[in-house]
Amino acid sequence: MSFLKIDKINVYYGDIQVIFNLSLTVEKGEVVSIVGGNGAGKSTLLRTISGLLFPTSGQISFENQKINSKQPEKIVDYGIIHVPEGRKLFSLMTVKENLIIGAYNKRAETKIAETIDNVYQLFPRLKERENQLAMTLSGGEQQMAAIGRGIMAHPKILMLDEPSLGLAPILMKDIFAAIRKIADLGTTVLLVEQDVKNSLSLSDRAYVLEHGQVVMEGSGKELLKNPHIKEAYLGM
Amino acid sequence: MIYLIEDIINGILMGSIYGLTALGLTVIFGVLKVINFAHGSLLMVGMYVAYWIITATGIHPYIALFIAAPIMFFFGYYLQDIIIKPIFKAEKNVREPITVIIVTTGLWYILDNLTLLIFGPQYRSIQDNALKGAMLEIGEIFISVPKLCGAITAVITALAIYLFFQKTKTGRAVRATSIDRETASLMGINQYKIYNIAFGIGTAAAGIAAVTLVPFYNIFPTVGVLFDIKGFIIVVLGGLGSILGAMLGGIIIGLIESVGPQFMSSTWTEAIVYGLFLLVLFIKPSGLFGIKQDW
Amino acid sequence: MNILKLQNITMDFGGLRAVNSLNIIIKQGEILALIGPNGAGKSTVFNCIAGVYKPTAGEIYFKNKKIDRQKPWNLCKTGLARTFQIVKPFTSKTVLYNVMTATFLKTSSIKTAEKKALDILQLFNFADKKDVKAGNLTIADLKRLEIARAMATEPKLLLLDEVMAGLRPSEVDDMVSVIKQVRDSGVTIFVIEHIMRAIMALSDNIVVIQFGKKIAQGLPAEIAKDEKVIKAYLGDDYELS
Amino acid sequence: MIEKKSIKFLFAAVLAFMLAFGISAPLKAEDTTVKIGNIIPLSGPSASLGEQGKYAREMAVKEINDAGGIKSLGGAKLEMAYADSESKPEKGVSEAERLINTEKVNILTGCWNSAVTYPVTAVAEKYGTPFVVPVSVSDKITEQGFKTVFRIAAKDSWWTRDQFAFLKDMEKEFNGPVKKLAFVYENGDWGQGFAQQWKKLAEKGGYEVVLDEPYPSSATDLSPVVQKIKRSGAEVLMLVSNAADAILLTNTLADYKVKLKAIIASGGGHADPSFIKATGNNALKYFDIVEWETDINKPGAKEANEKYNKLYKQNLTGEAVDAYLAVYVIKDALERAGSLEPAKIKEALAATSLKDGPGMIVGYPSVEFDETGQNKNAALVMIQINDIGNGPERISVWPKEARRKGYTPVFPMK
Amino acid sequence: MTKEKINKTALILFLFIAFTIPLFVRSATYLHILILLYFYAYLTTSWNLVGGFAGVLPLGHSVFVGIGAYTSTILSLQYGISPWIGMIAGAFIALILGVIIALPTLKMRGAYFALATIAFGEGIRVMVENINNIGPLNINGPRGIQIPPTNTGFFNFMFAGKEPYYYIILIMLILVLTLTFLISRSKLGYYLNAGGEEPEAAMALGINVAKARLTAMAISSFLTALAGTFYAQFTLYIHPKSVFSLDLSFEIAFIALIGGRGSVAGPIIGALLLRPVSDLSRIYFGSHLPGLHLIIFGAVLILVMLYQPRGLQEPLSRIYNRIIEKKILKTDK
Repeated sequence: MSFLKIDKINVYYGDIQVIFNLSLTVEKGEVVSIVGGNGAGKSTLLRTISGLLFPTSGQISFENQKINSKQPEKIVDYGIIHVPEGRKLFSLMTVKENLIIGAYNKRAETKIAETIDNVYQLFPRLKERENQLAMTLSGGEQQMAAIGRGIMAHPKILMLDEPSLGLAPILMKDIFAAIRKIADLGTTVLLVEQDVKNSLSLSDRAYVLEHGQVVMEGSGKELLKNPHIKEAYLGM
Repeated sequence: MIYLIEDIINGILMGSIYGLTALGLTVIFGVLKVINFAHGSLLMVGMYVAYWIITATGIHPYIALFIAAPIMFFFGYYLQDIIIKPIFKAEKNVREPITVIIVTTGLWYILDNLTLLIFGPQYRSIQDNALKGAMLEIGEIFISVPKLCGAITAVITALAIYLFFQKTKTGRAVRATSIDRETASLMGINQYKIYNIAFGIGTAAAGIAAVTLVPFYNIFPTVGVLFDIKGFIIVVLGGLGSILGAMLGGIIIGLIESVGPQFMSSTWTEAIVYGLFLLVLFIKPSGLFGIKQDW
Repeated sequence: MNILKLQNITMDFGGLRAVNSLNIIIKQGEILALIGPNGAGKSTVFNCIAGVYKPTAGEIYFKNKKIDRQKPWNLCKTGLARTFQIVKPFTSKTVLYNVMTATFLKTSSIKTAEKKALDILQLFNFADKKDVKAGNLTIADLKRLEIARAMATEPKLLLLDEVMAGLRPSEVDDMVSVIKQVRDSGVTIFVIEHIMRAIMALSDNIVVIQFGKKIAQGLPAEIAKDEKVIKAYLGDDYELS
Repeated sequence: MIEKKSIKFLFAAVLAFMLAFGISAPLKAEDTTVKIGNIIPLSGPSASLGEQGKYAREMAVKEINDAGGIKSLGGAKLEMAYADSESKPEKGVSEAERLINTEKVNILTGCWNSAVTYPVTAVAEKYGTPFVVPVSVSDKITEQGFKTVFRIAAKDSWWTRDQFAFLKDMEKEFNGPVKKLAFVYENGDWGQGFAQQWKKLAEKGGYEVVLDEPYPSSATDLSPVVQKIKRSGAEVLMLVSNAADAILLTNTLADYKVKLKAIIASGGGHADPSFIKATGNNALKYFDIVEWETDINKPGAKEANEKYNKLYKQNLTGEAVDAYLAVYVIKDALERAGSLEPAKIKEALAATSLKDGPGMIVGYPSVEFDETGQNKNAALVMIQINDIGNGPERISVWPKEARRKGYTPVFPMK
Repeated sequence: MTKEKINKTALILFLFIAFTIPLFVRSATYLHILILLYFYAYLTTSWNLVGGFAGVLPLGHSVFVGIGAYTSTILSLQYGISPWIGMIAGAFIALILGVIIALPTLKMRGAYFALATIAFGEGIRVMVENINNIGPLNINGPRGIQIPPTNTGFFNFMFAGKEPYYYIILIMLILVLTLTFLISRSKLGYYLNAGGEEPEAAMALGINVAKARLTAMAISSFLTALAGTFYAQFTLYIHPKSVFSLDLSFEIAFIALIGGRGSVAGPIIGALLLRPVSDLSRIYFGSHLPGLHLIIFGAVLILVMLYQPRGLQEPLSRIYNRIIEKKILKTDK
């Protein structure tokens, strides 16, 4: 059985169907990318896994337990941590508080001090800014804080939604390097990205989404060479 | 001059107590984003709870506080859980569900009149309490001891709630939920439980305010109404959701009420309070200490 | 003739510079597309033109009149209409009601408004759904409604904000023809879009921005080959094949 | 699905609710009953006073019915129809309309709050229903030229007149001249009415008014007002208060150790049974003007109070006694009218000269109405709250002939 | 038969019933209750222009009732001007006040707007309670004003029986309903609704949302004040605590929210439910179990909001349509 298994789910936003009969799997220890243009349903997929949306049919299971249609706070208890698009830091709280609140769940809260050190090692910049309000951080720092907050939860699987969004290339590189590091330390990563090159090159496997359906899948390297990717993006 | 000092002291003391009565309102608004029109009624319930504890056991009012506050916490906790939560679930995507205003107003009618039905319309006050009528006399200046104790309690309570929000795990979760409830749930925070807790804290604050009032105030079923509108004005003046704002808003009102009558008829101070309220609202709609947010 | 001219537009949010002295010119009757990766500042540009934001620096001219301090409703009255990326229909009302709300810009008579609205709906092959509540429409229909509503204000320039997002391929094709039809009726179109296939099919001219700066401009075919553009989209190190 | 269910539920609930009312439709008045409509505040801020009035009426009605009802009407029983005004004029008017038109009451009585009684007089006049007002002191109630209104209690000009007469007497009796007066009153119809009279009387009596202060009844802190009293240098303080503010004001005056020669209150809140309980020793030496007091020297008064106390766990108050008396006045008029014709009842009421009977436990010899419908004999009693060994109690002190034996008023207070 | 025809027939039937009620309901009490029901439906309909169509929550509308009531009463008592004329004068004063209140407050959102309107309402009540005279006008401060019930007649807007009042308020209600119906079908109605549902989209369509709301507020305060005069002439006694009261403002808003904001029928449905609940429960329980009637009122508010948070108008019209389609139109299909 797979670590995370999504089986033929259909998801609606109100009356609008966004995901069509979608299936995919993530194995333990893998880095899996989901790439695709805007509106392809990538974020919706993550939101469905983390319980913010419920599929109307199909099943999501994690470590052989059915997890779909459970409240988001329950999903966190399973060890599935979602770092949402646009960082969504708690703007009026300090960086450190944001990190601490990441460790709200029972598994993580006993190890706060230790994990926070790890996060600071990964992103030394956060250490410098720990007492600043999150709203005063730059875009790159906010992204670091958001990922750091995800790590604080001791995820079994970390789901990142567009971590490179709006970042300058130089910062983007830092972020991707950090993601690689997180994966190397043993956390399974499910990455939703627009930046095909960076995400595919650090992923073990990847899925290409179009219109709420998987149109391609394969290893990161394979897909990187696939000309269809460029077509999907540039429409040629 | 000495009169002015006396009035200012009284204004600050009574104002702090007003701040305390409004504290729960601001906490509940800050987290749930609803105006709790039943807040005055919760204060009234708190006064009855304190009254019965003190008259039944004969203990010092401020010891009763440690019994009344937890009772009120659970009262608020389950009130939100049973009556208000279903509305939140039904109106998930509405930031400020107007329906909750109606529900809390319904609660107000129910609580006030249930009390009337059960306990009758009599006015009660606790005769044998250690604080009744105690006055501190410094030269020509009189300071009411129960008000002083109330003001100190108000400051301690505000500080305690502030520290709870700043320093504890649950407090941080409450703040996180108030900033962004969806992302908070991604941290593993059950927002509805947080709402219960916030409502519980708000109610407990009303309970504490009630305990500080009973040594010198009378208790009757509609007593909450007297504090209701005042509470709204205080929290908007100070900034909805701000603890410091509630305390300072309370003190401003206390000062107007205390100093104003020396220059005019005391019925006019009410009008001044409304005038100031509107003025602040126009100049700085988020209140004196509110954070500018798109409510 | 230029219908819209952006001159050194800069927009700061706090410390963040979302748009950095951008110059764009739109000629009467053309379809100009503004593209760029997520977060490049497209929506900000859009909102500056539409009067939602006041640019930190620079000027915007519409039909040679300076408009960068105008209120959205006044812009609309001068002939500049827009759609929203996240559609904003009046959900509790019917399609016809939605469109009529817009036709009232040019008339006060309910009869004329209704007639005009029906004409617009006819034009967009939408008449059969005129009595459907907007809340019950599919996303494709909502996007179409969004355009129909904007067109009902009889604009000279139409700003389209990602009208294809969330559509299926066949629906994208329909939308492309709808937009072409709009252009053929004499309306200039400024469009932000992600779906490249549509952009390539539609645009007369494309402007590409990244980090708020223009990195390329040209015909669709030129843009598709532009190295900078491909890199901007697919990542810096994407090997061009 | 859920929606359907909830709609059904809602409908069932509403329907059940409506049905419940429909079925329990108004009772038909039997031929042998006289229906009396009572409008009183049973909820809202004056609920406490409404309750006293209701108890007193219940007691009187039971006594009369047990004694055989109205004999001239073949032993007709009195039947009370109560209505809650919530102290709101508009509710009072609605209820009056209902009592007269639907309940078909023969006589109307109430409403305690002058602000409610006043508009209700117009309703009663319109339908020609006799309206017996036990207590509502506003002068204007009987000064509209209405022929249906009969008031038992004194009107506010009499209250204020007696307050000043009392003050003059006290000055003489104890040789303690008073110069400076302070008026503090609730900012409503009642308080404003008193204050207007006070000002005139003070001018006439040669007093200096050092403070004229209305305050909102809903005040949560009265210490600013108390400070003003203290600083005004007043010797005598005259008050009109509702219950909650009377209690608060009394306690605050004590807290600030305000030294006055006398405090003269005007019933209402100061006469509320909860007042002494809630103020304790702080209310000692207060003077309060009321229609009646438990220690009155009148046969039957003590017994009536004991009976009332046993039934309702509180003492009779002026408000309660007037309500009690009102029922007996009505009974008397009915006996003489021998008919339920409104005109006959009004005629009988106008000719009232009630001198004895269980209801006549008031201080004056008889109830007689003048041409405006005002009980011309209505007299008032000044009491002083004091502790003479049995805890704080209300002791009659004025007029002198009503003074409790062996008690000397304390004047000045300190 | 078409649906439109059925609707028309139903409407005519309703009107017929409404106009003939006084012929068979002889009890003045029930007429009184009905008059107040119409009065509240009228107020709520006027409120609905702002609170419903424009999508904000004003909680201070009693101010306009008070202005209307006081203006016409003072003019008629002190200057002998017919209340009918005073009614119009009061409405214009209310209109000006409405605009003054609206200018700063309409920019506020949600809770702030609601609280600001409460403060305006209460502030004006406090002022009226503290002012005995404005120049030559005697407003009698906290003591209220009684209108002597002596000069009955149409010119004096005063009648001995209930029936004239019944027809006046019924006609006023029909007129205001027609007016809101027309407004809801006019440019202003479309603009208000657009601004209420999606202000951003509305602005992009050339709608000056603030201006539309201001217009609505002006009309609403004008209409509300007219009812104030009716109230004064009907109860013949006005008092700051009755016509300027928060309770009145709340009740207007409740009726609208329970019935369904922003629909023409909502206020009628809300008044049909809440007024009887409030009156009948007070009549039946008020004397034995003090306060129980308000408990019932509170419970009804909570129950409706729990089960139908958007008000009763939606499910009821759905049921109505279903009945018509299934029961009456089935032969046609």
